[in-house]
Amino acid sequence: GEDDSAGADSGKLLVGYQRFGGLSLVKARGEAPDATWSLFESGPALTEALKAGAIDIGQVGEAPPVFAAAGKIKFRIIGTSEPVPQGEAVLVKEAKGFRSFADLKGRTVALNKGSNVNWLLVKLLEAHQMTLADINVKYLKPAEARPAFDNDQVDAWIIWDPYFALAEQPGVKILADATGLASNREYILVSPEALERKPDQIREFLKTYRTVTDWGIANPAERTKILAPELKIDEPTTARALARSAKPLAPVTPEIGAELQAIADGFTKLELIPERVEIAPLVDDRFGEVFR
Amino acid sequence: MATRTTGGLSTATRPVVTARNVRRSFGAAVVLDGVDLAIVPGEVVALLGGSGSGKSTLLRILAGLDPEATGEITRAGSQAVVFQEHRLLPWKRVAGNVSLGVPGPGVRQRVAAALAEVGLAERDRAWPAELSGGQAQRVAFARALVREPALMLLDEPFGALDALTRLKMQTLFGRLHAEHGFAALLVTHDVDEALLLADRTLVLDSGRIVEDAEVPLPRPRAVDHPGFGPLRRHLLDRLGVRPDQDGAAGT
Amino acid sequence: MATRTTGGLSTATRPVVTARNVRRSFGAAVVLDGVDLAIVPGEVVALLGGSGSGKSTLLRILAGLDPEATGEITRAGSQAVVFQEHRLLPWKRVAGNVSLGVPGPGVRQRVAAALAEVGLAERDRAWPAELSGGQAQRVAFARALVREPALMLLDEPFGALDALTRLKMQTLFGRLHAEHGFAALLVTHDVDEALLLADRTLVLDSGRIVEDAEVPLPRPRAVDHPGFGPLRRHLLDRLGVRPDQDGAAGT
Amino acid sequence: MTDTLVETARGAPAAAPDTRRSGGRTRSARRWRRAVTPVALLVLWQAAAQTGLLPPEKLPAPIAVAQTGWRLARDGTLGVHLLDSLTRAGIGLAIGGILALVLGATAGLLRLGDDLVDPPVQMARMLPHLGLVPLLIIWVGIGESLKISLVALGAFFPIYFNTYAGIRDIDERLVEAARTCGLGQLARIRHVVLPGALPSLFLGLRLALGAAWLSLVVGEQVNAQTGIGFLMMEAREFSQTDVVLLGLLVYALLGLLSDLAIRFLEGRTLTWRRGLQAV
Amino acid sequence: MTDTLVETARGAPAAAPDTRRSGGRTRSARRWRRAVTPVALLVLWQAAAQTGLLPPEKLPAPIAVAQTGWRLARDGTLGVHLLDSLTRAGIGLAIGGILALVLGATAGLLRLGDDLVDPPVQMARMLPHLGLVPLLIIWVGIGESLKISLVALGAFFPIYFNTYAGIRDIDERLVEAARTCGLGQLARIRHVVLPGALPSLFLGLRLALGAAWLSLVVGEQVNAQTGIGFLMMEAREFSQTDVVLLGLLVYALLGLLSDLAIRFLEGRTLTWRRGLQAV
Ligand SMILES: Nc1ncnc2c1ncn2[C@@H]1O[C@H](COP(=O)(O)OP(=O)(O)OP(=O)(O)O)[C@@H](O)[C@H]1O
Ligand SMILES: Nc1ncnc2c1ncn2[C@@H]1O[C@H](COP(=O)(O)OP(=O)(O)OP(=O)(O)O)[C@@H](O)[C@H]1O
Ligand SMILES: [Mg+2]
Ligand SMILES: [Mg+2]
Repeated sequence: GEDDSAGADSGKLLVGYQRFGGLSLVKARGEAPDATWSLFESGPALTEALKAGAIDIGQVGEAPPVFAAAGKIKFRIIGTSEPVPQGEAVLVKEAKGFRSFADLKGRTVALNKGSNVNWLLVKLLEAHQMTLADINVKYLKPAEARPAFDNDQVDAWIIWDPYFALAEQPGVKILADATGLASNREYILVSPEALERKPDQIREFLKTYRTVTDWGIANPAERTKILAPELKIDEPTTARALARSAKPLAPVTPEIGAELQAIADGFTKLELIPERVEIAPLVDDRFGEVFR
Repeated sequence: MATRTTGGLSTATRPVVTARNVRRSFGAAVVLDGVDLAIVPGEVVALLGGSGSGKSTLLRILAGLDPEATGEITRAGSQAVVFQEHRLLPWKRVAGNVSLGVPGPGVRQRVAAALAEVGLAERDRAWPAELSGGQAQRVAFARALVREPALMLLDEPFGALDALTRLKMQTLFGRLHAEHGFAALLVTHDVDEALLLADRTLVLDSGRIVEDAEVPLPRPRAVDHPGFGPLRRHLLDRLGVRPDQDGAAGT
Repeated sequence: MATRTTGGLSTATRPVVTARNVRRSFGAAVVLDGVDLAIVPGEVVALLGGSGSGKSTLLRILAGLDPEATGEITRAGSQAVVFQEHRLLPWKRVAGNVSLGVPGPGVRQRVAAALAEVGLAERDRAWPAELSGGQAQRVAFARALVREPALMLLDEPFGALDALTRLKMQTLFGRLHAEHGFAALLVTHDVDEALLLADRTLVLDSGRIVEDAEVPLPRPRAVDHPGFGPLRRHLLDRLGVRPDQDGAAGT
Repeated sequence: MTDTLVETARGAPAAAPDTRRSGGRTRSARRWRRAVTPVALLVLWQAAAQTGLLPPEKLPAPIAVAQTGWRLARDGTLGVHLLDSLTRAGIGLAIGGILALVLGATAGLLRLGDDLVDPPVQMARMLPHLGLVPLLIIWVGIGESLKISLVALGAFFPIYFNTYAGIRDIDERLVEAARTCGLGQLARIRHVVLPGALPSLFLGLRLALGAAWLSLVVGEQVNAQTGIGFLMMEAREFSQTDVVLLGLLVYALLGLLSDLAIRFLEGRTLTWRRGLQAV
Repeated sequence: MTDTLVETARGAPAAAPDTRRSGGRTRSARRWRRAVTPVALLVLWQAAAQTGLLPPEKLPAPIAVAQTGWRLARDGTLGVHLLDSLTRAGIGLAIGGILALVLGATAGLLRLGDDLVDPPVQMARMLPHLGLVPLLIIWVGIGESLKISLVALGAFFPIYFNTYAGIRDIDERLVEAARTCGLGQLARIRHVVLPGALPSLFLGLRLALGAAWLSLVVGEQVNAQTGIGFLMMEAREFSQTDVVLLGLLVYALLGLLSDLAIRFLEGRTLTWRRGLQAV
């Protein structure tokens, strides 16, 4: 990885992003011309590249940092976003007549294992005094869950944006979202090596990121116009998804470390990760002033 | 191998195979150019001809293996073929090759008997790849024998055999023919063999049968019979072997 | 094919191949049980023996193709082999098969000449699968001829040929031998052929050479030479063909 | 058992040109007959879509897919993606194929090569691409080399195994004959081993082509912005079934085209063969 | 050109048992030699890990992987996953294999079958599994049948192509000989076509085994709770590199074992073959 991955030694900042992450807008507007961009289909794929040294910095949802920590990947969390609780939800078909999450007792629920929605499921079950045994969980990736959901092979689907927005077709209703249950933040991860070797580039990049994000929140219509073609999603859907999911950036505080630690502990209890991980040492607030 | 009893020739009956106006060409090369032929039950016909004159081609047509030949072929009764190459299935042992497709009970005994007749009783468990050229040819002959067909189509069945084994096989052929009375078309290069075994000799040349002659010798036959010499000379003549050429070779 | 000029026999020189105490067995079956043999340059040796007596095995050993044989083989000079099966490469046309591995300029002319000598000048573009049995055998013979080796190892090279073609080939062999003076080991089933072409005849039996006799006939030879008859009788005797058996067949 | 074959002699003075002509006729007839099933499948699918048997949200009609294809072809998207995929597949196939040929030949020809090369290959052949991606990222990064490595890996095994088997299947007697013709090791490989193993090599190539594309789809999921695999997987994520189907159709077409190409090559190089004629 | 071969005659009274004994010796020596490369690779890897050349967070040492394997084996996890995967692979392989045999034989034996069956197969052979998953979900759901379908699909193509090619490669002269022996179509297939195509079928099986596992990894990502593929891909998502490697090691072992099994079968059924002896 260190030897031949594009631009490793050219001193360029290697940025990993996901299609619907906040970084997409920076990429789409071409605001960071000195960065080398790499697209990843999921958070775990991105942390894998981080581990291999193929990228310096990247952005993921709230579950991947926990698993990356459990996998002894060396990284630091240097930034996050405001909570996005409306960016994930439980979807059901209207025709089935479910009115509350409790109605899903004994029903099949599709979700992606080990993602933010898995944490949401934990919180939902907790809130309704249910356990995993009360529902029939089908672990499906978004691309597989969609046809399964559309064809009524599952009763409910817990999903995040933009798949969430795409699935909001006539006849589909939101049974619940993460409001009051989970924060569903985005996290900015860097490799310790990059932190040492390219601190100034990272700082510059974060500044750009913040500026662009703030611009996007201030100009939602233009943001939609720029991002829709990049995402290959039609403009109304893009607008709806961005409106609830694109939140300002925020510095990493000890509270945020605690929040992640709670998720990690929850996953440990579910045996999704083999042993307890310590999040606090991974949180690094040295760029906090950029987000304040 | 010893159940049927009809012996000797029985003409007058319906032929076991009739070919009329058979033609075959490969590309521009016409190999058979209107061949007519009939073999009656029990008759042994020797087919002679130069190398590449179409003997094997004709035999394949009579066996019904050449869909591209034109003409009219009528076959009656069962056939067995010994090809010019042995064509043993390499993945079957000798006994398996001989018994291939033989129905009914007692197959094992019959196969063992046929192998014994060709002198290979002990090689029944050998693979074809382990046989010598002559042994493979004898196995192929045994494979035809064990079928007790009405017509045997034999393409140089004894070509790879030494003098002694060849004699034994010729004797065996004569004996079995006397016992079972099958008809046979025997492609051979050996004029003596043709005269020893056949009731009739055909010579194929330029795509046609240019000679069709009875062999007017009494049986049992021997090469030192006085009638043998002229017949041999005539046949060799037909085949293009001229007396002054015969046997002149070397420095 | 006509560059070298040494002709006739030239004994006294170093043998082109020497075999000492050659043994070979397959499993429990001992095929060669101590064979000694030497062929001097220009000498034609005929090897006779029953079917399965080990002739092809010995020839393969002399050609250096059998790593499992024991004994001592010394070879000097180039060799060419004609196997019992033609062994033409099916993916090369006739001309390509003949020219295989022939170095130097003028290969095409030499190949064409060799094909012409075996009577197949026009089949140079044919695939091996399109040849008749005898044609394939002649191509294999041409493949050996074109190499102009010091020693030819021939395993029944004329077995699949009709009388006329066989005669032509024998004459050709005699002529080329006179021209080029190669040595040859000729495996053959035809006693007449052995006596016509060879300087010496060997008979292989039970894994040993049981007969090693000069052919004391003047050249050019012919089968009607008075010395021919007794020699033939003697050889046939050695091969196990008894007079009373000879040529007795049929009903 | 009386079986009678009566053919009215066609009475053509020279049968030769006649035969040849009829051969030509059947060959072109066969070519058309080969189109029957694919066309029938398309027609059935369209009919099912139009009669409402197959609602568009389950499976869009072929015409809809064709329209999507036309749209993407016109704006150049399809061309770009196809070209990138073809480039990756081509390079990966070349690398994996050559490596497989060399190693397969080593293992097939030399006993020592067999003992040293074959066991690790046998170990590696079951390794799933998806599982290897993390390791490959460490070794070759996430750039083009990752995709090419995956294609090379996918193409390697069919060619390796078919090379190996093709060499092992060669008639030893022909090799002997070539040796007595004075051919050295290299010439023997060129004149006997290679042509003898050619049918098997073609089969390997056929399978490798398929494997290359399959691998590419996995590869184009990691940090790719272009490629048919990327196009399709992206469409799959966003449930754009028509684009997914377009991708599948492109693959199907590539399958047919490569089959035609290989058939053509086979026809040119394997004229000498007389296989079992289908009857 | 003077080449001299002098072998001291071993002077054994009966050469036969001697030859056989020496054959036995080389065979067992070869068996050990085949272990050289795999063992060397393992040793190298462990050495690289211990000298720190390969830091554990990038690639855990083989001993660490073995420990993980031992842990998972002891608590039964590995056994359960392996069994489930084997079951799926077995069923899928059986379904796909039989279908491939039947269709491959149809296309290989009958000209009409070739024209009707082969083109759609050629179209389908390039279709990537990952792209087919959404369609398969619609058709067969997200249960076991999905995984089995994917395995069957993966196993289908190598067996189909090798069956087809194996049949086409059979020496027509042997088929003719069998026909003159009075064998009907079926008996001809049994006695000539099947044994003649057997080496090719074995090769197909070899490749199909690999393809089956590859497909299973894709299949076990969709709504699976068990299976080696699931275990490994989940570990990948959760960054448990040791488990990923364990999975790869299991695959490698399966590769070696299945190769041994097929070699054994080949040895038993193909004793008649005299292939090119590796020298
Ligand atoms: N498939 C083919 N394509 C082209 N020509 C062929 C084919 N098969 C045979 N021939 C030609 O047809 C002619 C007759 O062949 P055939 O095998 O019948 O000869 P034959 O009389 O048996 O000769 P031989 O005594 O040498 O075996 C030969 O010239 C041969 O080259
Ligand atoms: N690979 C093998 N395995 C076992 N036995 C074999 C093998 N090859 C040859 N033999 C046996 O060795 C003996 C000698 O065979 P060889 O081919 O040398 O005979 P030959 O004298 O050439 O006979 P022919 O005149 O019939 O060609 C035969 O009995 C044969 O069955
Ligand atoms: Mg012939
Ligand atoms: Mg022999």
